[in-house]
Amino acid sequence: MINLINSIFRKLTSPTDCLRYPFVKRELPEGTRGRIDIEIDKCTFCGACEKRCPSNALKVTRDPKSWTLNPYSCIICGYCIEVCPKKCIIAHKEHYSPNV
Amino acid sequence: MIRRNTIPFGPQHPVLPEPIQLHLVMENEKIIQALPAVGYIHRGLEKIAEKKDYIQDVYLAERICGICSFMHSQNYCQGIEELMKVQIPDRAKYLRVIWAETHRIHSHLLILGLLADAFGFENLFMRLWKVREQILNIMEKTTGARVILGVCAIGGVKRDITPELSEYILRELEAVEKQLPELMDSLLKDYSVKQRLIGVGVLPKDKAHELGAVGPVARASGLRMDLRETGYAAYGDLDFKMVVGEAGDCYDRTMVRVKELYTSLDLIRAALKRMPQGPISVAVKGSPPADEVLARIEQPRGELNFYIRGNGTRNLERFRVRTPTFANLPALLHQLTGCELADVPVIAICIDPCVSCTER
Amino acid sequence: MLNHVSEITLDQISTEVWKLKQDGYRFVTMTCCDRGESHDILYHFDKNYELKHLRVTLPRGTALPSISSLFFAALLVENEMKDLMGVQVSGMAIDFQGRFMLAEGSPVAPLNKSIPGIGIQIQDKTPSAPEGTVKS
Amino acid sequence: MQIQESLIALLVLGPLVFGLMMLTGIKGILRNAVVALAGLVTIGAGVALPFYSGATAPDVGLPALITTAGNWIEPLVILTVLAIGFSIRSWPVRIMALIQLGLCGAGLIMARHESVEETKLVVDSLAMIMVLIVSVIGSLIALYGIGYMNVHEHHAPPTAASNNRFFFVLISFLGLMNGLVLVDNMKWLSIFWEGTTLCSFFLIGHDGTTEAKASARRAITINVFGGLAMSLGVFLAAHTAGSESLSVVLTKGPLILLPLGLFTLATMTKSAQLPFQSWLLGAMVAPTPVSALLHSSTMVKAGSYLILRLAPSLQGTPLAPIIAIAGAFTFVVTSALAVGQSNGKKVLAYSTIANLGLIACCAGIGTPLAYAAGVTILIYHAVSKALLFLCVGTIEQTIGSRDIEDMGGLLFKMPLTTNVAMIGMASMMMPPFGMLVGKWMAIEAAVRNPVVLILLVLGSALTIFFWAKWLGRITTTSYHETYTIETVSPWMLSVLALIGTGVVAISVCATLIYAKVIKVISLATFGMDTCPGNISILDSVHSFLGWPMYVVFGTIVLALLAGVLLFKPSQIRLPFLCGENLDLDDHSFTFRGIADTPTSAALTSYYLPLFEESKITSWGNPLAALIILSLFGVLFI
Amino acid sequence: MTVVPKFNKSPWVVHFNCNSCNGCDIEFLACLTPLYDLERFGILHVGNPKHADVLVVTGSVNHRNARVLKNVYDQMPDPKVVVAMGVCASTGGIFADGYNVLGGVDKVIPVDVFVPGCPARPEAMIDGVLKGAQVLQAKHSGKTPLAEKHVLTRTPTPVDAPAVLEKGASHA
Amino acid sequence: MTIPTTPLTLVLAILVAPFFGALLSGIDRRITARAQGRMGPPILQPVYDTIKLLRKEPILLNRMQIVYAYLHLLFMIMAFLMLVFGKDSLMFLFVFAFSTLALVLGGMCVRSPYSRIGSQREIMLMVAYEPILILIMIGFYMVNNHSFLLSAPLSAARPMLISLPLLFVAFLVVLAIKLHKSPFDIATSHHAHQEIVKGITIEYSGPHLAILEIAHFYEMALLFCLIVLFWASPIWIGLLLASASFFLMTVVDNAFARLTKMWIFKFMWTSVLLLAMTNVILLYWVSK
Ligand code: SF4
Ligand code: SF4
Ligand code: SF4
Ligand code: SF4
Ligand code: SF4
Ligand code: SF4
Ligand code: SF4
Ligand code: SF4
Repeated sequence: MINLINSIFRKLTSPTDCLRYPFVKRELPEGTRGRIDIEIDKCTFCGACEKRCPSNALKVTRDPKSWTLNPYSCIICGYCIEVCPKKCIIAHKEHYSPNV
Repeated sequence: MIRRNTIPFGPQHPVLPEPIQLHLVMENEKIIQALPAVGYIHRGLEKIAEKKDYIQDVYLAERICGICSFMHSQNYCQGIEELMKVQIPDRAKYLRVIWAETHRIHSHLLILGLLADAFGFENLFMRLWKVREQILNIMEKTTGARVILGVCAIGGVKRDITPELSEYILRELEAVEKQLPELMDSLLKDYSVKQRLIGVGVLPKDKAHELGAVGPVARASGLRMDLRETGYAAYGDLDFKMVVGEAGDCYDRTMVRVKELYTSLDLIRAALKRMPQGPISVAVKGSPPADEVLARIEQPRGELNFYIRGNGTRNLERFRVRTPTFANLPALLHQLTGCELADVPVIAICIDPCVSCTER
Repeated sequence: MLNHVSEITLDQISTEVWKLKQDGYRFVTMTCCDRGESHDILYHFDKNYELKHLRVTLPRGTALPSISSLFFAALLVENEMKDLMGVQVSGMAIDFQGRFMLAEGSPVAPLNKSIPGIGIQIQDKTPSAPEGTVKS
Repeated sequence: MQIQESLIALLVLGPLVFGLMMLTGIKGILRNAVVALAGLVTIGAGVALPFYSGATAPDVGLPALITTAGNWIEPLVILTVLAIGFSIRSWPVRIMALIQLGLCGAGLIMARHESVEETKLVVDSLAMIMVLIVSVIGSLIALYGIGYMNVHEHHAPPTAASNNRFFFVLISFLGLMNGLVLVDNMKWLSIFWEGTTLCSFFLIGHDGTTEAKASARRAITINVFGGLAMSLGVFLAAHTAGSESLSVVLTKGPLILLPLGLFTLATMTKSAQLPFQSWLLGAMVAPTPVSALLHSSTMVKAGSYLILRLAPSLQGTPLAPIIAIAGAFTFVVTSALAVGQSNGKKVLAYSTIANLGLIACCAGIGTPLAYAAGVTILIYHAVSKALLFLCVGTIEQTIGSRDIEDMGGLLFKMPLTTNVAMIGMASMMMPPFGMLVGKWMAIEAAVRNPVVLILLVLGSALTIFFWAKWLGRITTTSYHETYTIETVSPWMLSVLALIGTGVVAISVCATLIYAKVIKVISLATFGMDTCPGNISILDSVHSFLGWPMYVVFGTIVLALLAGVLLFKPSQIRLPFLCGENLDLDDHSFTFRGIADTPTSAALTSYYLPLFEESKITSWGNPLAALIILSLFGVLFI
Repeated sequence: MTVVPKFNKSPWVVHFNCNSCNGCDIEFLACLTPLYDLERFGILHVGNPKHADVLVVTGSVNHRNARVLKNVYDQMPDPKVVVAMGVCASTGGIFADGYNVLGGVDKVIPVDVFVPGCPARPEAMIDGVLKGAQVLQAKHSGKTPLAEKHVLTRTPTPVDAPAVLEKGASHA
Repeated sequence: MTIPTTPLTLVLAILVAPFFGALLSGIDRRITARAQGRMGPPILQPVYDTIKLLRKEPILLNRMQIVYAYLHLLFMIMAFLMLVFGKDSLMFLFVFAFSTLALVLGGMCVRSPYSRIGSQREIMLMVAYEPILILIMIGFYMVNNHSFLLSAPLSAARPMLISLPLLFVAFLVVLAIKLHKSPFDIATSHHAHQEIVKGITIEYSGPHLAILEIAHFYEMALLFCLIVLFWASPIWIGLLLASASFFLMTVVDNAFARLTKMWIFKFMWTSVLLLAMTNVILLYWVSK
């Protein structure tokens, strides 16, 4: 107890540990998997990503050519990135942002 | 004259972030009988696993539970590797140990923090979780995610730990270890904490064995039982001392976890030091044969069992998950009987319950 | 690859389990597997990290005797089997009446396979019919 | 003068006469009418008495014949006791009665030579207050009894004695009590004392069940023991002081320590102080009017009355502090006992004993303030406790249980009775009701004696515990219940309403009662000269009884208004049951439990094992006995 | 430095875990701890629906917890806001085709904010709760439309295609 | 020195007290947060909370709840005024106790198990600390020439603390209970959510909960003033003492686990009571 009281006073006199998130943004490490996106012009619409996505978050159509991601299904596993033959799917560092 | 009181404890109850109902029958506040009602978090994961292919199942297995998610994927991959007779590179084994042990640390810190919250020690809870964030930083930096890592794959692992990262890890571990003694003293030596833990929820050794308790719960009761001793992954090459208690009360369970924090820290350091160079994965071709396997590893909460049965296709025939909490539930019911209502949260948290993996 | 699997019959269960208990084995868990005509029931036991398994082939419609009086811990997994596989278990210490894992509205015995030849049809997310497996 | 005497005659003899009419075997409406008449007459006489006598009425002299008559009536009464001793085959009663008979004889022989003293009636304020309590509250209980016993007749056990005999005893009881408080002659005091014992014996045994019989037997054994102490005290006092007049004897102070001790012992048995409490608890088996009567206005109050009478003489004797401690000890132990009870009547019983202990304690402390506190408690307790017993009786007749835990939702089932009961409970513990004022004065008075102080302080904390539990229970309501109209006999209902109003009224008039009665009595008893701080302390009581009192009442009214005005039925939601609520129409709080089965949640109040009856009495009674022994021990030091 | 728009100053939160794998749960708990400290915004984790303004749900809905979720929601006093944390709560996520999974939280109760991610990062959760607080503030005055789940569609048009999500994904 | 009871002071006291209490509670939350390494809410957060609650939909279980909530508040205000204007101390305690009792009854009058558990526990706490409070008043009485008036300590020559050191310590324990601080936070606190969710207040919501909050602000102000009485002249020492005590409470809260009700009961009726009794008996002995 005594040592905790000690450390309580230490905490009281030192700056907070808080990251102050919305005001200050954290430096995210390299390789962080955030939101998934595509460099659409490289894509061949082969559909490999759609087939492998464990969460059925992707929809690829050849005609018309479109690649659709449902961020509310994507589990950010990165499997699509691995399987894409063109390596055109990318994971941004920052997270998907909630909508209203 | 004393009468029976009946109350539901859960599913929406702040002390249990997970939905489970304990049906408590009490005399005044003394528990006479406790029964669990589960199923609030049953997703039918075993069936989903049969529908997805066996590689997608790695991601599914990770989401059996988010706390020691890595170990679920590790156990699943080890099971499939055994089934398909794949030999993975040594470096991958060491990497698996490193991530598994960081997971153990984060899980133990988490539960110790929740335990502190359960007996109303908010300060300690906050401080422990603050330390835990540093462990999460290690995971984020090495794998790209904070809790569900997604680095384990059939045939090895997906990411490597470079020498720079290794140094970073050692530095962080150092910082974590520096903060621990003060907090651990509060957990183990503080008068008020001891009042709440010692002699509470006693599980004698023979009862623990009979009820099939596993993990820290079993070890705190004096059972020597830690699957890491069987030497899966790289544990065979690494030394560690199993922590056992004797009284089998909440205090001993806490003590076991506290000491295991240090064991895990040492294991990570040793693994980082002795990790051989080489590839981190091998390519795996084909599908799991029509055979069955029971894969087991030691999770933070105890022994995890996956029964995996293939049928020669990319889909599994049967995937069954028996998690440590499932094994510890009967022991929990035994401990709850006769305790005070005030001790219910403490005892419940002390078995480190994870309902989501229990119900899948 | 399970080692040490002994195939036993239905009526040997309690004696075999009792023997293992006397030998100081710990009950690990049970696994049930739908094999079409029958259910495969596996009992897993452990002693000093050595696993021992008992396998019982349970024809459909046959009740499995509970071992919860020998190992109380088996109670949970037996109730779960009853819910998810539709296996009838007799003599459980506490019977959750098919409401252990599943609730009103859940499908019946969802972990069984849909094998058309045998006539077991498992539908996803259908409102529940009364207890038991659906047989045509 | 004439009027005063006839009023007194009406008060003492009237009930006896009406009682005897019962024995003629009248039935039905006629019987009810006679009981009602007896009650009303007694009430009238009781209320009229103070108006005609004023605060300081002169004593009323009685012819010497009465004194002589007393000499012969006393053995008669004792013989009755002896007869009972034989009929219930109780050796202790027989032996004690025989000893008493011996004493009687000895007294007669010794008194031969002396001239016959005049018997007088002392009509001072204390006596007047008692008369008021006995005749008003007691009669009201009798009126209530009319309605109650009609129902009781139907489902009482076949062994029960006839209701006529019941009312005979009940009504006569009032006369005896009036006599007891007014009479100054110790012989007569003894007679009335034994008379109340006999009455209570018959009333407790009324139902004739094994349990009732056992209780009656216990009651008479203990009370005859008290009667013996009384006789012995009277005998010794008379011979030490050379007079049979209590007022004369009491002026003798230290000379009569042993008789004083014996008198104290007698009061303790009568007011069921530890370790003699068991008879009063046993008395619970009797029909409710009996319990109400025994607890509020008669019987146990005889003990309190006598100890207050003795208080001035006790002052300065070594007995006083011990009596204070014994009283405080009873207070704290019985309060603890009440905490462990879920039987409503038992809670009431223990609370009665606790308050009687408090009165005894005040008498022991013996300062003007303490005395005033004692009298305050005496008055307010009688009214509130009568009310509560009658309420519990009514509730029991309706729901068939006297268990507190069965009383949830009563507010809807029997709104009137429950509201009245709530007032009664509030009046036992909350500001601004009189009981709290009394307790407060007692604590302020006890401040000079740390041991008594701590006991009182602990006791009053425990008091909160059991009242709060009960009050919380009866105000518990579910979310979709509706009011029902209760069907209770008009006799009972009107008496409840009357006493309920009375409780509020005497609390509202607390200032007046205090200034006009209590303070006056206290000052008259002790005189101004006892100590200088007296007056200022007594006056400081006004500081509370003034405006805060009305603010408190205003506050309560405001809160009730808020409840009426701010409540909209549309805002009602289900209680928190961890999300598993089921909205069934059975008024219970049901949740989906194991295997989805609807389960009823239940939470009763706590009756902690710490406060178990057997546990507490096992050390409380011996300790109390020890304290009483020390009462006599000090006489020899 | 982002300027946080006007939000309710005291949104008390009750958290209910439906079918969550704990990943989102522990991340939400982490939001209360020193590094993220939700109490800065007056947010208290109250644990009791009757005191709460914001219901944070993690995990998808199954047959048994749906009724609990409904009860919890019903016991909250108006105005109230529901925040669905993680993809499970939004759509069912990886478990969406499980036999016991009904789908996202919006199958049972109206949802005001969806927070994607598996698990959603604490930062995303803070964003989500603050958005919830904004909605709460708006609800004090009048009704606001419920949230919709936008998908990100990319088509190979030469110039940068307008993506539906772009507005929402503001931190890019 | 007493504050005269004029309409102006009356209104002032009624208006200022809750803000003062809210401020105290805001500071408390802030310090708690800082002790844990967090930033914590704005100081005025309790005010925001209360305003928000007042604007919410009032839901409840039955009518009695409202009555008890208002009784709680009104009696609390009354107790506070009795303290400020120096009325009789024992009566003040009774009114204060009844205020808490109204809260307890409010928790008991609903058919909700958690609420009832909270109430039962709160009664046990009351039974545990009431004697101590009474003894403190007795201590005041003895030091102040046999005056039970709460205004007496204000004009006393010697600060109460010097004669009543042990009683002050006992009072600090009571303070911890009244402020729902660890290790005593078993009944009402929002910190006791681990066992009984919110205890007594669980079934209150919206404006009715706000009433309880406001009452609690009064209670804080009341307790603060009570500490000031221990060192009333010069009054700034008293204010300092009170602030220090409140700060101490926050620290203690952060350094303890919650203990169980029986432990508290035993602790209060043995150690703390003994402490208080010792002080009273010493006074008694000295005055003889
Ligand atoms: S990251 Fe995983 S879930 Fe998301 S789109 Fe890619 S494969 Fe699907
Ligand atoms: S796998 Fe790659 S190339 Fe194929 S559709 Fe997906 S993104 Fe396009
Ligand atoms: S054992 Fe529990 S904590 Fe570990 S992964 Fe499984 S569910 Fe999570
Ligand atoms: S036991 Fe752990 S994982 Fe499970 S709910 Fe509690 S905190 Fe979350
Ligand atoms: S319930 Fe009442 S009326 Fe009926 S027999 Fe019993 S005492 Fe008499
Ligand atoms: S003035 Fe003082 S000494 Fe006299 S009775 Fe009162 S308290 Fe006792
Ligand atoms: S969204 Fe992902 S992390 Fe969150 S509960 Fe679902 S599976 Fe777990
Ligand atoms: S109960 Fe726990 S989370 Fe809630 S406010 Fe208190 S300490 Fe914080």
